Amino acid sequence: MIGLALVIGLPLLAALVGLAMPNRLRAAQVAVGGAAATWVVAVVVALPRFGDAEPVGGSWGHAWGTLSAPAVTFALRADSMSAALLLLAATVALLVQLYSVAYLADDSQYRAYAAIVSLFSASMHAVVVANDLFVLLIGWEMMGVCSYLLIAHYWKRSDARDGAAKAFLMTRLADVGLLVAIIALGQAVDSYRISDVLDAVAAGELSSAMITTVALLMLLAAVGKSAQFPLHTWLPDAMPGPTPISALIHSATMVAAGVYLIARMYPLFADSRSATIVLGLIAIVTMLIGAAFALAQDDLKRVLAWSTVSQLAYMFAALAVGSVVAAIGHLLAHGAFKALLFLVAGSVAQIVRSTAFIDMGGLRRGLPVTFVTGTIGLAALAGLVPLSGFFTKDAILGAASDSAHDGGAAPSWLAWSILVAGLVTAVLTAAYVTRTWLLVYGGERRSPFHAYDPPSLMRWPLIVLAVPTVLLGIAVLEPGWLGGAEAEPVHAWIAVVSTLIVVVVAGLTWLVGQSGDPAVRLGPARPVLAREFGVDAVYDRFAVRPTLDAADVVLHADSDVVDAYVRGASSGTMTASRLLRWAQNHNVQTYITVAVVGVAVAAVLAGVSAS
Amino acid sequence: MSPLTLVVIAPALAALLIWWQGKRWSDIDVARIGAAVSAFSLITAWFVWLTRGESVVHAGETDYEWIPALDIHWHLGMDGISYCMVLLATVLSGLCCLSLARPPSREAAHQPDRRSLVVLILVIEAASLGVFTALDLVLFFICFELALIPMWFVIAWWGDPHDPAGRRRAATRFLLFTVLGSALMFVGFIGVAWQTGTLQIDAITWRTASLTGTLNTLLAVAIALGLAVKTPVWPLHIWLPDAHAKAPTIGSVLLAGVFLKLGTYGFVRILVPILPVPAEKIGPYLAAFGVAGIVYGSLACLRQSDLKRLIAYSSVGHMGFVALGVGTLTASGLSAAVFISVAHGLITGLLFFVAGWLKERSGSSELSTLGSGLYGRMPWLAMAFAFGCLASVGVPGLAGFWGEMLALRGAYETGPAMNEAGAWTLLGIAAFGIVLTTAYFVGLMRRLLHGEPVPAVSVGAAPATATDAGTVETDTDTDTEAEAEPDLDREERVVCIVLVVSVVVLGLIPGLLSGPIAQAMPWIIGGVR
Amino acid sequence: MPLVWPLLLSAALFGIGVYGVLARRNAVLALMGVELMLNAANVNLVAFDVWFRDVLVSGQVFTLFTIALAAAEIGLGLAIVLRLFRTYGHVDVDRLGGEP
Amino acid sequence: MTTVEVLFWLLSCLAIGSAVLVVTTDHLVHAALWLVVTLGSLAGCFLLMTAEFVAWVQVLIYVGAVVVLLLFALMLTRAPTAPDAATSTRNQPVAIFAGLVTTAVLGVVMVDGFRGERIDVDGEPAGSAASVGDAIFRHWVLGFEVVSVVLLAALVGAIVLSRRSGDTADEPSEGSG
Amino acid sequence: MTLTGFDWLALGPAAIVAVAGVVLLLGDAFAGVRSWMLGTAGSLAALGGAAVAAAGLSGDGRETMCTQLTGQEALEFAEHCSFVVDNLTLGLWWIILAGAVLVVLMAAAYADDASMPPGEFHFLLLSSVSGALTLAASRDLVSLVIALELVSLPSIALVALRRGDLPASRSAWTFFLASVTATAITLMGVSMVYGVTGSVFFDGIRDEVQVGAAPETVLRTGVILTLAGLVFKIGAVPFHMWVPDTYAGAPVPVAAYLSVVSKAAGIAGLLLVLSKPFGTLVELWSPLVAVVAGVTMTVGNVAALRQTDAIGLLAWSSVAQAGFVVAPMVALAGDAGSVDGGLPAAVRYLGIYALANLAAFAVVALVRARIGRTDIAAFRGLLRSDRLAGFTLAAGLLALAGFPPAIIGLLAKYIALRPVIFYGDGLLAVVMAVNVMIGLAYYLRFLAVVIAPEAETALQLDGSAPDDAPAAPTGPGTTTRTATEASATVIGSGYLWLRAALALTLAALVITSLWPDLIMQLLI
Repeated sequence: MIGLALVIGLPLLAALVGLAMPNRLRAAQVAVGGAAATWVVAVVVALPRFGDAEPVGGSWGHAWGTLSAPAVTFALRADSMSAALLLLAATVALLVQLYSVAYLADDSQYRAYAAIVSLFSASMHAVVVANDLFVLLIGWEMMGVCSYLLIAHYWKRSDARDGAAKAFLMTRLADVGLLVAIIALGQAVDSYRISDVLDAVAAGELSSAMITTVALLMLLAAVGKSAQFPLHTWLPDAMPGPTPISALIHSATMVAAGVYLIARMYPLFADSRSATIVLGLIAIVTMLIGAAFALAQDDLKRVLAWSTVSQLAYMFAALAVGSVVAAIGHLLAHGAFKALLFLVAGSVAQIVRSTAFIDMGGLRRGLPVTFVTGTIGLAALAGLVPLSGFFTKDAILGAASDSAHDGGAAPSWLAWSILVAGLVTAVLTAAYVTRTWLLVYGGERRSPFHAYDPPSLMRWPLIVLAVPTVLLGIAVLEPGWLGGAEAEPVHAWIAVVSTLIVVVVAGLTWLVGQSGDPAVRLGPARPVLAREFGVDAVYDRFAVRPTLDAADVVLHADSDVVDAYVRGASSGTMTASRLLRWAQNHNVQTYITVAVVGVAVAAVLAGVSAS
Repeated sequence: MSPLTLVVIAPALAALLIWWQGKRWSDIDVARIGAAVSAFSLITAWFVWLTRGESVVHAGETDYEWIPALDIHWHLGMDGISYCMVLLATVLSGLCCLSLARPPSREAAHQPDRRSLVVLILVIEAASLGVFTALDLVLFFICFELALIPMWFVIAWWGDPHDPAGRRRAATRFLLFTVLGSALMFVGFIGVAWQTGTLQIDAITWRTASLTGTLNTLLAVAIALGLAVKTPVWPLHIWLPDAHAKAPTIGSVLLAGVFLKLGTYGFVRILVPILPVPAEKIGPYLAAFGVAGIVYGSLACLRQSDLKRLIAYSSVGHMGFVALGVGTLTASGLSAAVFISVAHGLITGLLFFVAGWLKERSGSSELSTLGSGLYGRMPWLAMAFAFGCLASVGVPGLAGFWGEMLALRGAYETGPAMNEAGAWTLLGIAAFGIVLTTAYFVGLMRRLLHGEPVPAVSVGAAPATATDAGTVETDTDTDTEAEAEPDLDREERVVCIVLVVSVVVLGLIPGLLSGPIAQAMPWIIGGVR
Repeated sequence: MPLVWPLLLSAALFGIGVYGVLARRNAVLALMGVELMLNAANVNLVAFDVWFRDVLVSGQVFTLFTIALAAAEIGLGLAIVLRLFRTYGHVDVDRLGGEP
Repeated sequence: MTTVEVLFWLLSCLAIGSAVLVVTTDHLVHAALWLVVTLGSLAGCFLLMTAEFVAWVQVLIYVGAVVVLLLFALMLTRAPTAPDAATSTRNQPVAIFAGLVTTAVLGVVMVDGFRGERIDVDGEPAGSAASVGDAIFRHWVLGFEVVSVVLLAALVGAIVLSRRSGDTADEPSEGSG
Repeated sequence: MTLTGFDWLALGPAAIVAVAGVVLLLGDAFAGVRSWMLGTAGSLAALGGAAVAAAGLSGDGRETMCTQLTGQEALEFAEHCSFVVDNLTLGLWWIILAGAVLVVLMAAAYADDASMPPGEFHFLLLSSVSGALTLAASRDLVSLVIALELVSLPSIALVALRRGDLPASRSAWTFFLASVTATAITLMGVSMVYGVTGSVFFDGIRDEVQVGAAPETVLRTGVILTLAGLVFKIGAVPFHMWVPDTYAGAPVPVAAYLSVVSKAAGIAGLLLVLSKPFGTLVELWSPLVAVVAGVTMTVGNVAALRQTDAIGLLAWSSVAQAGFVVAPMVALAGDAGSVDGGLPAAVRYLGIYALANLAAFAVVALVRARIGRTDIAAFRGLLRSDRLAGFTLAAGLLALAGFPPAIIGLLAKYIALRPVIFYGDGLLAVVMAVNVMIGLAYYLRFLAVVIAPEAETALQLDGSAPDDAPAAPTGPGTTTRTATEASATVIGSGYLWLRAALALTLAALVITSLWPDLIMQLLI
């Protein structure tokens, strides 16, 4: 329990202390030191959890007082799955902190930056080890806040401003679903403990309607966080943030939290077929459009962002066909190689002072580390044997085919379509990966720059991340590593097919790429894809505009309707006052007339009331 | 003299003393004294709360027959809810005094002396403390009214120096609105006292079973109207934006942090306990108006062009959550009302402090003239403001969250007042309101904090042209007009830190509030079916 | 003699007096209207008293007092009218609005 | 119809008629004189109602004192002895209405209330000087005292007010003796 | 008749005051001592003596001036008394005497004003006061009407008393004609009531009415007409229009007198008539009272909104306040005596109103005496330039508005509201609530000017501290006063008395705000 608390507390402490540091050097030391300490604790806590070990956990009783039962408690819990994510998050966080020290060497706001990163990793850890839904929610939304602040790190740039606002608003919209779901669960189960909730689900205490509602609400939250269709548009726009942030938050950890949430709450989805179907459909759509968009982008980071979207969709698909193991496995592998890719992109961007393909090319020579690690990362993303990406993707497709053959959580038609979509996505992935490699490393330099390998603080993280990128697949092969879940080794025919796809498509793209950008072969489809189907325009037209118009209406109503009554009342009173002044004409006979008439009327009324 | 009486009258006595001392004390000393007295009240109240006996509902209860002829008592008592409110009032008043403990800004130069301002703050504090602890209806009402006229002077004299007529109009409108409401409320009180034969709130709560029927519903409506004007519940909010826009910094803070809470407190602590059954009748309407206020306020903020008006409308939205919570008449909902009141007091207090300082520096609160890129121009002020915005959005982990959560939960529970369909519809709309709130705050930060550091176009600072674009960090441009737009000074930082810390602490350990609230809840909703 | 006769007489006098007070321009004439009203009341009082044969003779005593009061009022009233005349140079009730 | 009733009838008509003239005549002095007629005929009515003492007091004070005062006032205020064209204000229509309404209301109420009641004017006089004087000093001392104060105050007030603004107050109190 | 038959203790207060008045007049006339101070001192002594005499009386209803029937008649007819001193009477007496004392002190401002004859002034004042005292104790319609006249006629003379004060004569005329007309109407009503019930004594009338006096229409009409004169005295609708004109022209102390003592007399009469003889006709006059109260307070407040002159503002406010005094009378009928009844409520409200109103008028008198102006602008910054006056005025206005820190004023509103609500007249209660708001609007406007930080030079008079108060106006004050010399009276030896009045009212307001029970116990 203490360890679990520490993985949250240490980064938090680092954030506060770092903010108070006088200069950036001290701040850097605090940030890195905190991350390192956290990493050590995380390792100590996590390693014993693998295999069939019992989950540890505990709670600090009603430390939060009774907000009128059910009580909200500071409850933490770690099983093999959370242990795995803990390791991933802690590792990437540590590496990114290291990397950032050099990357933001001349940034006047480094202190705030480092502190927010620490705060972020605290939040992420909280989400991972939470056993109380509110602990999870707090971490969940604090991640969103940190993401918002970090995307807006270069707050002078308009694209950064807009991207940050968009990201925060979209995720927040989704998070409301989580909040409502938590409230509903709490009332139904009379506890906010995740373990209690899952037990209740297992014991069948919840009505199926309740389960479906809650599952869909949680799915909404996950879709928002993981930038799945239809809330997928914020992730690419979040790229103006510092590249290390993209590596940490927008590829490895935060966006993966959506997957983790569903995996954590999986029993809910297992019991709700409709939720599963929605999940599957979202996954299919997202993985296809994500890969397709990635194919048509002209910006390295944007390509990576779209590929993240479609890879996350893979994980959703795995969950849809009921294989938590495959989902988590791919999550870890993707975390590793996508973080690597972003860090590489960061190094490249520092060299060419841009992230647009148009400024790159020919980056093979002069920077071996960046080149090699980048290539490895791309290969893993494409799913090339024997890199991690291959195995995890294979596990997902295998789970899909299993479920397609002998039923499962998802109806077989869904499983089939997931399988097909997965293969198609594999094709697209191979294509854009190859294209990216060509545009970055292949060909000749398209802009004058001096190629060099980054300083060691930035170099080592690349090397370190390359290791799991290569080896993680093997680890995933070890059955039962995620506690009891039986992970069948490689599915022969799928492995063959997908490998074939990769090789063939890559080869074709290579050939096409010899004569310039392969994307031109997309023909008329390219601009459409580049514009990402104009989803944003649709949202603007049907969501943003109406809201602003309503705002205008309200503003006018406030002054022209509500306020009108007030003004009317006061002016009316003043008019009456003027009338009374006018009646006061200094002629006593008028006064007496009024009096006599008044008395007469009263007398008459009295007489009338008598008879 | 019982400690609780001391808590209430200490600020008043200090005000008298300061006033008699006249010019013998410097303005700054006077402000410090005010802060110290508030701290004293705070600590005393805390002490009273800690030393309360077990199973005591009203800590430090003191009951003295003040006016036997009218059966009016000097009857004070502090239950959990009063406790929370007392803390809030003392903290904010103290900070207001503290923020005056520095040489006056360019704006305040020609204004009436600050000594009187401190005196008024202390009077307002004493009055609100009286409201929060009174257990006699007439005593409650006296304190309720006592705070009004000082506030009128605060707004009408220390308000917006550029618009004397406007600030006077705003002050008068605020006053007349509130007075009309409170007079109606008084009618309701007397009606209740007539039936129960007593003015003592706790004694009335034992006889609520008989308070039913149309008459009492009307009385409840009268009381609710009075409190709704103060809270304010849509559509009775119309006085709020003007008052906030024209009020001085501390005026806005006290208005949002203390005055509005008089209304919410009245709902939870007076209306529900003494008229539970009629309250169930008007609950749904209250909740509906509250939710309408949430959406209305948020929408109004989306297109608001004046910073202080914007924050004022955001208060309308937050108070909508309070109304929703009260309307549900569930333990969660009522706790929510209290929790939101405190959190909103701290957070909006912070926002108004910062906005006010911004206005004092740039001479206007029009967003169009405030420029952009505050991060670059006044980093500390900008950070404090960003924190306030995020907290106000209701990010979990900060104080603002728990209240909204509880309000939604109260709606989900569908207490005695509402049916599921209605309650859940309100819940849905309110949840949507959260998103709208996020929308306008994000928009505000995007417009004000981010972007090129363009200084405000105002009387003081010469309009500087937007210099070097690009992502490269340069603090040079902010240094140039450092004297035109100084960042937070020492007192201002202290104020910010106190508020920020309390918001974070309450966000991470809500038990600090929810414990006392839970202590009071049984007798609050004892009469509710 | 029917009781109604004196009562009707007083009613008529009262009405005439009211008219006099309200319509006469000259202050003194307005005063005369008041006198008529007072006398109307007197007629009533006497009539009822005689009708009752009141042992306390309340009606007639009251009438006497009223006559005395009327005298006092007239005295004071005329003094005021005199002041008015000195101030304004006229005693027209409806022209006192302006400044002297 | 007894002679008393006939006389009362005639006197009533005379009183009302002259009262009308009082409030309508364009000649200010005539108005005062018509007022004498009204009050005098009222005294007669009192007499017929056997309220002798009241009748005499009426003649004495009203006809004797009040009217004289009024005439003095008319003189002092330079009232034109010739007919004055506009003796009534623009308020006249309202006044007529008010007067008629008042009369009507009172008359209707009275008739409705006391129809058929009769005053006994044949027995021993109800208001002989002896009986009234006795009543005053047995039952109505308070009123009597207060009235005396009222008269004193009114007289002093009248004197003070009618004093010319210039002169200093030398002997204000011939009324207070 | 036998003088020994009277209870001189009961008659004491009224008699003392009346006799003292005559003595002052004679002393002034013959002894030739034309000193205002003497008049002030004498009047204060007389009023003090009256208070002492009254304090000696317990409110257990001493009766005197009773009918002296003998023999057979004594057996047939019940004995009635014209002069009764009970708790109600005593409560009203306290208000009247206190008000008179303050008015006398205020009037001292005219000490060195040759055009204000001291002897006559005090004589008229005292005789009017004695009338008010008598009225509060009278228990038959004859005494009531005559006492009413005794209150009115001298005060009419007072209005126009100051020589060379031209506008005063018009005010006096307005006041006079309205007053006598009202009296005539009242007399008509009394005669009708007498015709129906055959008695003029309250007890007698009540007994007759209870057994169902006929004809009812005459009775009802009579009651309405009888109330007219009293309504005129308190300046309620429809007899309210003379109030502003008269107050504007009258000397400020006299205006204060009219708005407090003379109004108190009217209230006393109304309370007596409604509660005692016509108590059982409640269904007749209760709605009427409600309407009059509501309309009066509304008209008064609304008209006051646009006033720019302090006296005009106070005049209209006194109209509005009359409405508030009348309001609780709707509940007179039922448990008239009990704490929740309308009787004590009306008296207490009247007392508090009198205090607050006199405070305000005293300050107005001071300012007018100094600079001869009473427009609201003349009060700018009074609190800074003259603390005592500023505070007195502020306290008075707050009390009139019914707002803390003048708690007593708020309690007054509470006292007035309670019977109305207990009686169940919710509509009137709401009207009162609204009027509290309208009233605050203009009281606050005035208050803001008084407390305003920047003081007009016109008011930079004698040192702002009360201790050197008697000092004659110096410095800029004199310069500004030359402009308005005509209307400004010279302040001299009377100044101290005036400040004493201020201090008294202020102290009373403060003490009663902290310890309201004091006044509550005193007034019933």
